[in-house]
Amino acid sequence: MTILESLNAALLSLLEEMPEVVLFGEDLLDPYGGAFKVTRGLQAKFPNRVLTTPISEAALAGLANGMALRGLRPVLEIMFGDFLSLCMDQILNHGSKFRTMYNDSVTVPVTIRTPVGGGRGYGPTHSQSIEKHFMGIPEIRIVAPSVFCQAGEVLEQAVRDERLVLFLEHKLLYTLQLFPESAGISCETVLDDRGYPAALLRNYDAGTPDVTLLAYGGMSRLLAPFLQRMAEEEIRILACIPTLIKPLPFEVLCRAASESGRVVVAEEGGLSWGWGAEIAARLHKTLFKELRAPVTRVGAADLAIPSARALERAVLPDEAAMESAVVEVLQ
Amino acid sequence: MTILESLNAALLSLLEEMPEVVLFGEDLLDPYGGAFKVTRGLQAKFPNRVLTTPISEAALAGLANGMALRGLRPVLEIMFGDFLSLCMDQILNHGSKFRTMYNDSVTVPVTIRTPVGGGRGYGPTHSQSIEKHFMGIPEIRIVAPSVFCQAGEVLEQAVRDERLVLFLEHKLLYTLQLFPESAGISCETVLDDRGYPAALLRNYDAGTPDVTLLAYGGMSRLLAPFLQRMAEEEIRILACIPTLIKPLPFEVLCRAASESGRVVVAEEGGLSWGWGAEIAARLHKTLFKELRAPVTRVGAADLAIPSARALERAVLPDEAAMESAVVEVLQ
Amino acid sequence: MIAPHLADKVESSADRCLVAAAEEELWPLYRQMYQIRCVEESFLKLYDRGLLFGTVHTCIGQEVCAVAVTSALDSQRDVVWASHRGHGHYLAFTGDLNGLVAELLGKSSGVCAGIGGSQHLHRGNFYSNGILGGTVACAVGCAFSEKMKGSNGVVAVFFGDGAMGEGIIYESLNIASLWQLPVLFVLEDNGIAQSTPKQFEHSGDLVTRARTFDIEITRMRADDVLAVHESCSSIVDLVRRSSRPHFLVLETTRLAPHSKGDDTRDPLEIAELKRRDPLRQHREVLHASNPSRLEALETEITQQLETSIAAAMDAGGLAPEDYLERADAR
Amino acid sequence: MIAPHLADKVESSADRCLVAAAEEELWPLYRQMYQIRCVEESFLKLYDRGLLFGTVHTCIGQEVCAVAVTSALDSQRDVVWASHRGHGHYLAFTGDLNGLVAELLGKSSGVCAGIGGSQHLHRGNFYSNGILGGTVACAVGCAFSEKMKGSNGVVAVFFGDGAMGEGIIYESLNIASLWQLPVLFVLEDNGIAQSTPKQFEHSGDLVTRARTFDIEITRMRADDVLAVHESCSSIVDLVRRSSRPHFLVLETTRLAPHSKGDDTRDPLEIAELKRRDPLRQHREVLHASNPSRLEALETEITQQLETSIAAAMDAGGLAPEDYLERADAR
Ligand SMILES: Cc1ncc(C[n+]2csc(CCOP(=O)(O)OP(=O)(O)O)c2C)c(N)n1
Ligand SMILES: Cc1ncc(C[n+]2csc(CCOP(=O)(O)OP(=O)(O)O)c2C)c(N)n1
Ligand SMILES: [Mg+2]
Ligand SMILES: [Mg+2]
Repeated sequence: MTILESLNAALLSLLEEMPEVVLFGEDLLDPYGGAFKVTRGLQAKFPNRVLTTPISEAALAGLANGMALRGLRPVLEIMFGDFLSLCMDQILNHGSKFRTMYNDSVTVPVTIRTPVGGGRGYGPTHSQSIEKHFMGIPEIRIVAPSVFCQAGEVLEQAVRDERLVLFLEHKLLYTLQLFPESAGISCETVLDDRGYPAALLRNYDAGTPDVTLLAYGGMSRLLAPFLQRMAEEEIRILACIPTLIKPLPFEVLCRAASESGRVVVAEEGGLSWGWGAEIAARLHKTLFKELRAPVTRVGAADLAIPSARALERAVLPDEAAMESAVVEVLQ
Repeated sequence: MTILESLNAALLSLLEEMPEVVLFGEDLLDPYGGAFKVTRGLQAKFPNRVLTTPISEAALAGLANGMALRGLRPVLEIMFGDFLSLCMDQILNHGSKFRTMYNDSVTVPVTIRTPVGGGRGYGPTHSQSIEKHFMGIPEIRIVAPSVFCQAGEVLEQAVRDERLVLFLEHKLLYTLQLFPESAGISCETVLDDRGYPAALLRNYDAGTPDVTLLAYGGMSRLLAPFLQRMAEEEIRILACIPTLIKPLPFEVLCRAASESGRVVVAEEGGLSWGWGAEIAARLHKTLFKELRAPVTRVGAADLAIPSARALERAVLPDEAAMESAVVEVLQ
Repeated sequence: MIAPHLADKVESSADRCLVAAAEEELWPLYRQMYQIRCVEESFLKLYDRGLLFGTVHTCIGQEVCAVAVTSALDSQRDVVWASHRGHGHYLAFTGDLNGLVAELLGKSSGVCAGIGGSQHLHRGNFYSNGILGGTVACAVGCAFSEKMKGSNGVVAVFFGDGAMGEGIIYESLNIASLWQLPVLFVLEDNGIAQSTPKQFEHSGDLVTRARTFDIEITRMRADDVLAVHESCSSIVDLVRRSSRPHFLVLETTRLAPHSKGDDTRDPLEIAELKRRDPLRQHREVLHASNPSRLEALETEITQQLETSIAAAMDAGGLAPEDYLERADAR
Repeated sequence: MIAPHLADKVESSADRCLVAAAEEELWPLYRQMYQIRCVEESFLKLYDRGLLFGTVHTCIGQEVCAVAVTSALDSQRDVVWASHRGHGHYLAFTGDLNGLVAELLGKSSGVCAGIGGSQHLHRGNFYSNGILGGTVACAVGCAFSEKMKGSNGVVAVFFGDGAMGEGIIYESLNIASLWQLPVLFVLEDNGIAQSTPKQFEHSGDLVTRARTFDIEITRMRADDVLAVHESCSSIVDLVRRSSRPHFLVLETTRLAPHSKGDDTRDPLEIAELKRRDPLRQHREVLHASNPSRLEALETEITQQLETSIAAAMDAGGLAPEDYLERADAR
């Protein structure tokens, strides 16, 4: 089953099971079924609860906030993650604030699903991993399926979450299979404090890892082959791939980090003030004595993501970048 | 001279000296002169170049981007920093992108001035230090005057900068004097790579500091008394207060950090994914062996900023929080 | 001008009955207006005395809008989204004097325990937020829910002429009309935004803005609370029955500063505006009809308010630790 | 239908002169339209062959809009903000075939060195970006600059019916009208947004949207490039002289998919639309008048294009290190 099929099936079962679920977004009319086809077939089945909308991202986020306050469980699709910038005010100053500023008298169970990331040559305004600008917002959650989780189940969990959740679907994952075959790699799933799954991959049978690699979302597609290659070079890697990326499932990350004391954080977004910045700050604080090398971050260059294939590749992080970082922390 | 007077004078001289400078924003008509009075008197003097606007923050940022592409040097006032969320798309997907995505064929010399921060009981949507959500944006600069700089000169520098600059004016600084008297504290100014000033305060005469404190903007108002108190307790502190806060003037920060090997970062914004996260990540990377304690961050609780005075005080960082952090890194 | 059916039509005895009935209806509306006025004037005084922290935007002069619209709503099933100038909306819709007073004084007995303050209120079906424009989209979302749940509820959302600068309002108008949602958009047009007269805020005629989205419009001066109340009742009824939005423009007058002491209008102009204060004009009608009843009403309101303020002053705030604890779960 | 002054009015000799003059004007306009069509069809083919990476939105069927509007502009002083569907705008306004072709093929000889790609173009007075709506505010800012500099330049900004869902467009219309800025808003109304028919995008009549901001409106079908060109010339002239915005609605037809292969419209409907393809209709007029001239023109265009593509295919890309270096300075 592909990630896309898994997400589509999850949305269908949510619609079937929870009458308060409403899906809406641009171009959701069947047969089109959304720009990336994640909702295909659903509008035809639930014409009153799956709505195609005008191109009005800000108001759509506001609608979701309002719906959630009054008993629905809206699932909004923003066509490209890049357009979340238009929802910033509704997320920061409305949806994320209501619960706290109304003295915990409401919940805002909104889910905003959106495809993120590069690799398709869509250029500077259609390729970003924009989530880093939202990570610092109190109250919300950011969730990203990887290839090492039941993507659909994670989406159901996000929709059932009482918080506003940004649900990030990396474009390059859609067509990939859940839990790809990966000879020599073990995969274990643990649940974080809030019940979201994190995958622990190991490319070794016994002993302790040399390096801990923390990554999420789209980066997960690179991990199985990367860990295999590292195994060939006799570098034991523990990769920890949470699905809840904000707030940090810190215990899970920290435990994984302690196993090796050498940490690489890999994310597709630009490095500065990204996911890894907060992780590095907290790991150094918590494991000051235990870390045997500085937490080393891998991410995109702090630049617009170019359209041309070679340039885009150069800007976005890849296996080679992860490998350099692994080598670096081992020195 | 107060910070407000200094900023007002700077805007006046910019208008006098640079015909391409245009100021605009909500309620800039004299005699009102803007919600915080920073532009008071200017609209009356330059009625064609100081414009009061409709309440349309998104379009205003777009206007600034367009003006800058065509030879003007717009200075936009956003009434409260909290409303920058409405400008997010124009900053992230337009203004910050043009130069890079148009292959360096344009510049976008936009300055967006905005009052930020709490302490006045304005509540969850009018008190934020919202800048952390913008720090990760490539290409832009974020500049914040402190009480230890010529605020007006820094504003002029920002307006003359070829980049899009977010210029953060902490509300509590407006009425304060530039370079407050502070017996026993020395203040030295250094320039970072990009020419923005950073102040170095020391509460000791000779020897090396025990702790390095990094802070910017509104936090600066607390520093002179705090350093004096620390001196009484015989804790030598070097405080480094840059005005360019993004991109990090890393050399300046790093040099200050090396002097003590014990670093506290204090910011008013919420801790997670804030200014200090990136600083901590980079300092640990660069000074892994030299740091004698983990970089310790002080910031707001990750919560909406409440209106009630006692609650607001509890959420925002103060001297006591800085003191605990100093004590912590000394242990 | 004020209540023509009270002042002018006194010829026949049938008319006299109507007048009496109408007057009887005026009492409770005036009561709300008077309460709002007293509460807000106290807030300004408390602020001046340093006892109220933060910000207040009073609706002094505009009370008719809040009272006439909310009195046409059913607080059990209808929803209100107030503007930044929302104390009047809150009092008129929820009747919760103590919760509001304590909220502004930052006490744990405040409707949001002092966290929200003046602009960030929620109780039951009432919501407000301090961001212009954004609330309108939230309100449309609420209306979607009410429609989908089949509650037959109507959502009223208040905003000012200045707020009409925000693009999200146009997005919201379009969607509310396209999806036929039961929203009553209430534009309180006081001709000014903070310090800026309307002619510097808007091109064209604000009133036609909703029409381009195929939304019906009603425009009236909000001087006569009974007349506005009656129109609102039929409009709310229409919105409820048709499940279609309606755009109500209430022309009104802000008599006090935008916030506190920040009025740059000509004092003479303000004085002139105050002479036409609807509250005073309604008061004169009631005073002419039954001065002692009026006095009793007003005494009751002011005493209630004094008690409320005294209680709030004595009350404690939410313990900071209790609030900070909430961050841990984030 | 097409060029009534060409087809119908052939009675008098004066008319005949007019016709000849008009026809002479048609040749260069047709040339541009034909070039745009050929270029975009090649892009689709290159994409299918895996040689073009990323995204393309073609304006196949809508060429009249780009050509008629930009030919009324003065590329020295006027400014164009294109939509996401902007290859036609680019070619017609800048004439830079090689820069566009190389850009889409990701080469350093591309107008933005391959960084921007299809939707993010800039050269001289031409700009585009991939965010719907946001470009309109940028365009208004440009117009402010031109007015302030006294350049007498006009800014034309293109957007679609779907984009009219974005609130920032209403904010921009208001400001352009309030500040009397020389903006020509060009709404290319093809009745569809990606896959969504207009009736699911908009309530009311799109055409009246600008009127509520006191902006003059012209609406016409964009079938006859000469007629539209002439109207545009007078409109641009008016905008330039009056320094006031104008809102031009061009009703047009998208004949190709939104992007590549993602057309869910009924193939029969598309076939029917294609029968009325304005490019073909103009071609027939010219063919009837001078087939050999037409053939020469078309051959020239296709050869130019082939050369351009061949050159771009051979060209190198910007060196990744050169690009990455730019990050250091950030
Ligand atoms: C998005 C946003 N921009 C600006 C403000 C600041 N502000 C608060 S009230 C106000 C004026 C509003 O005028 P209007 O909508 O006419 O309402 P009125 O104050 O007249 O009741 C402004 C500019 C805000 N709260 N939110
Ligand atoms: C802010 C934003 N939202 C959504 C999109 C994705 N998108 C690109 S084109 C398009 C349809 C636009 O329709 P219309 O404006 O009618 O132009 P047309 O494609 O018909 O030329 C959409 C939804 C975008 N680029 N920007
Ligand atoms: Mg107003
Ligand atoms: Mg269209």
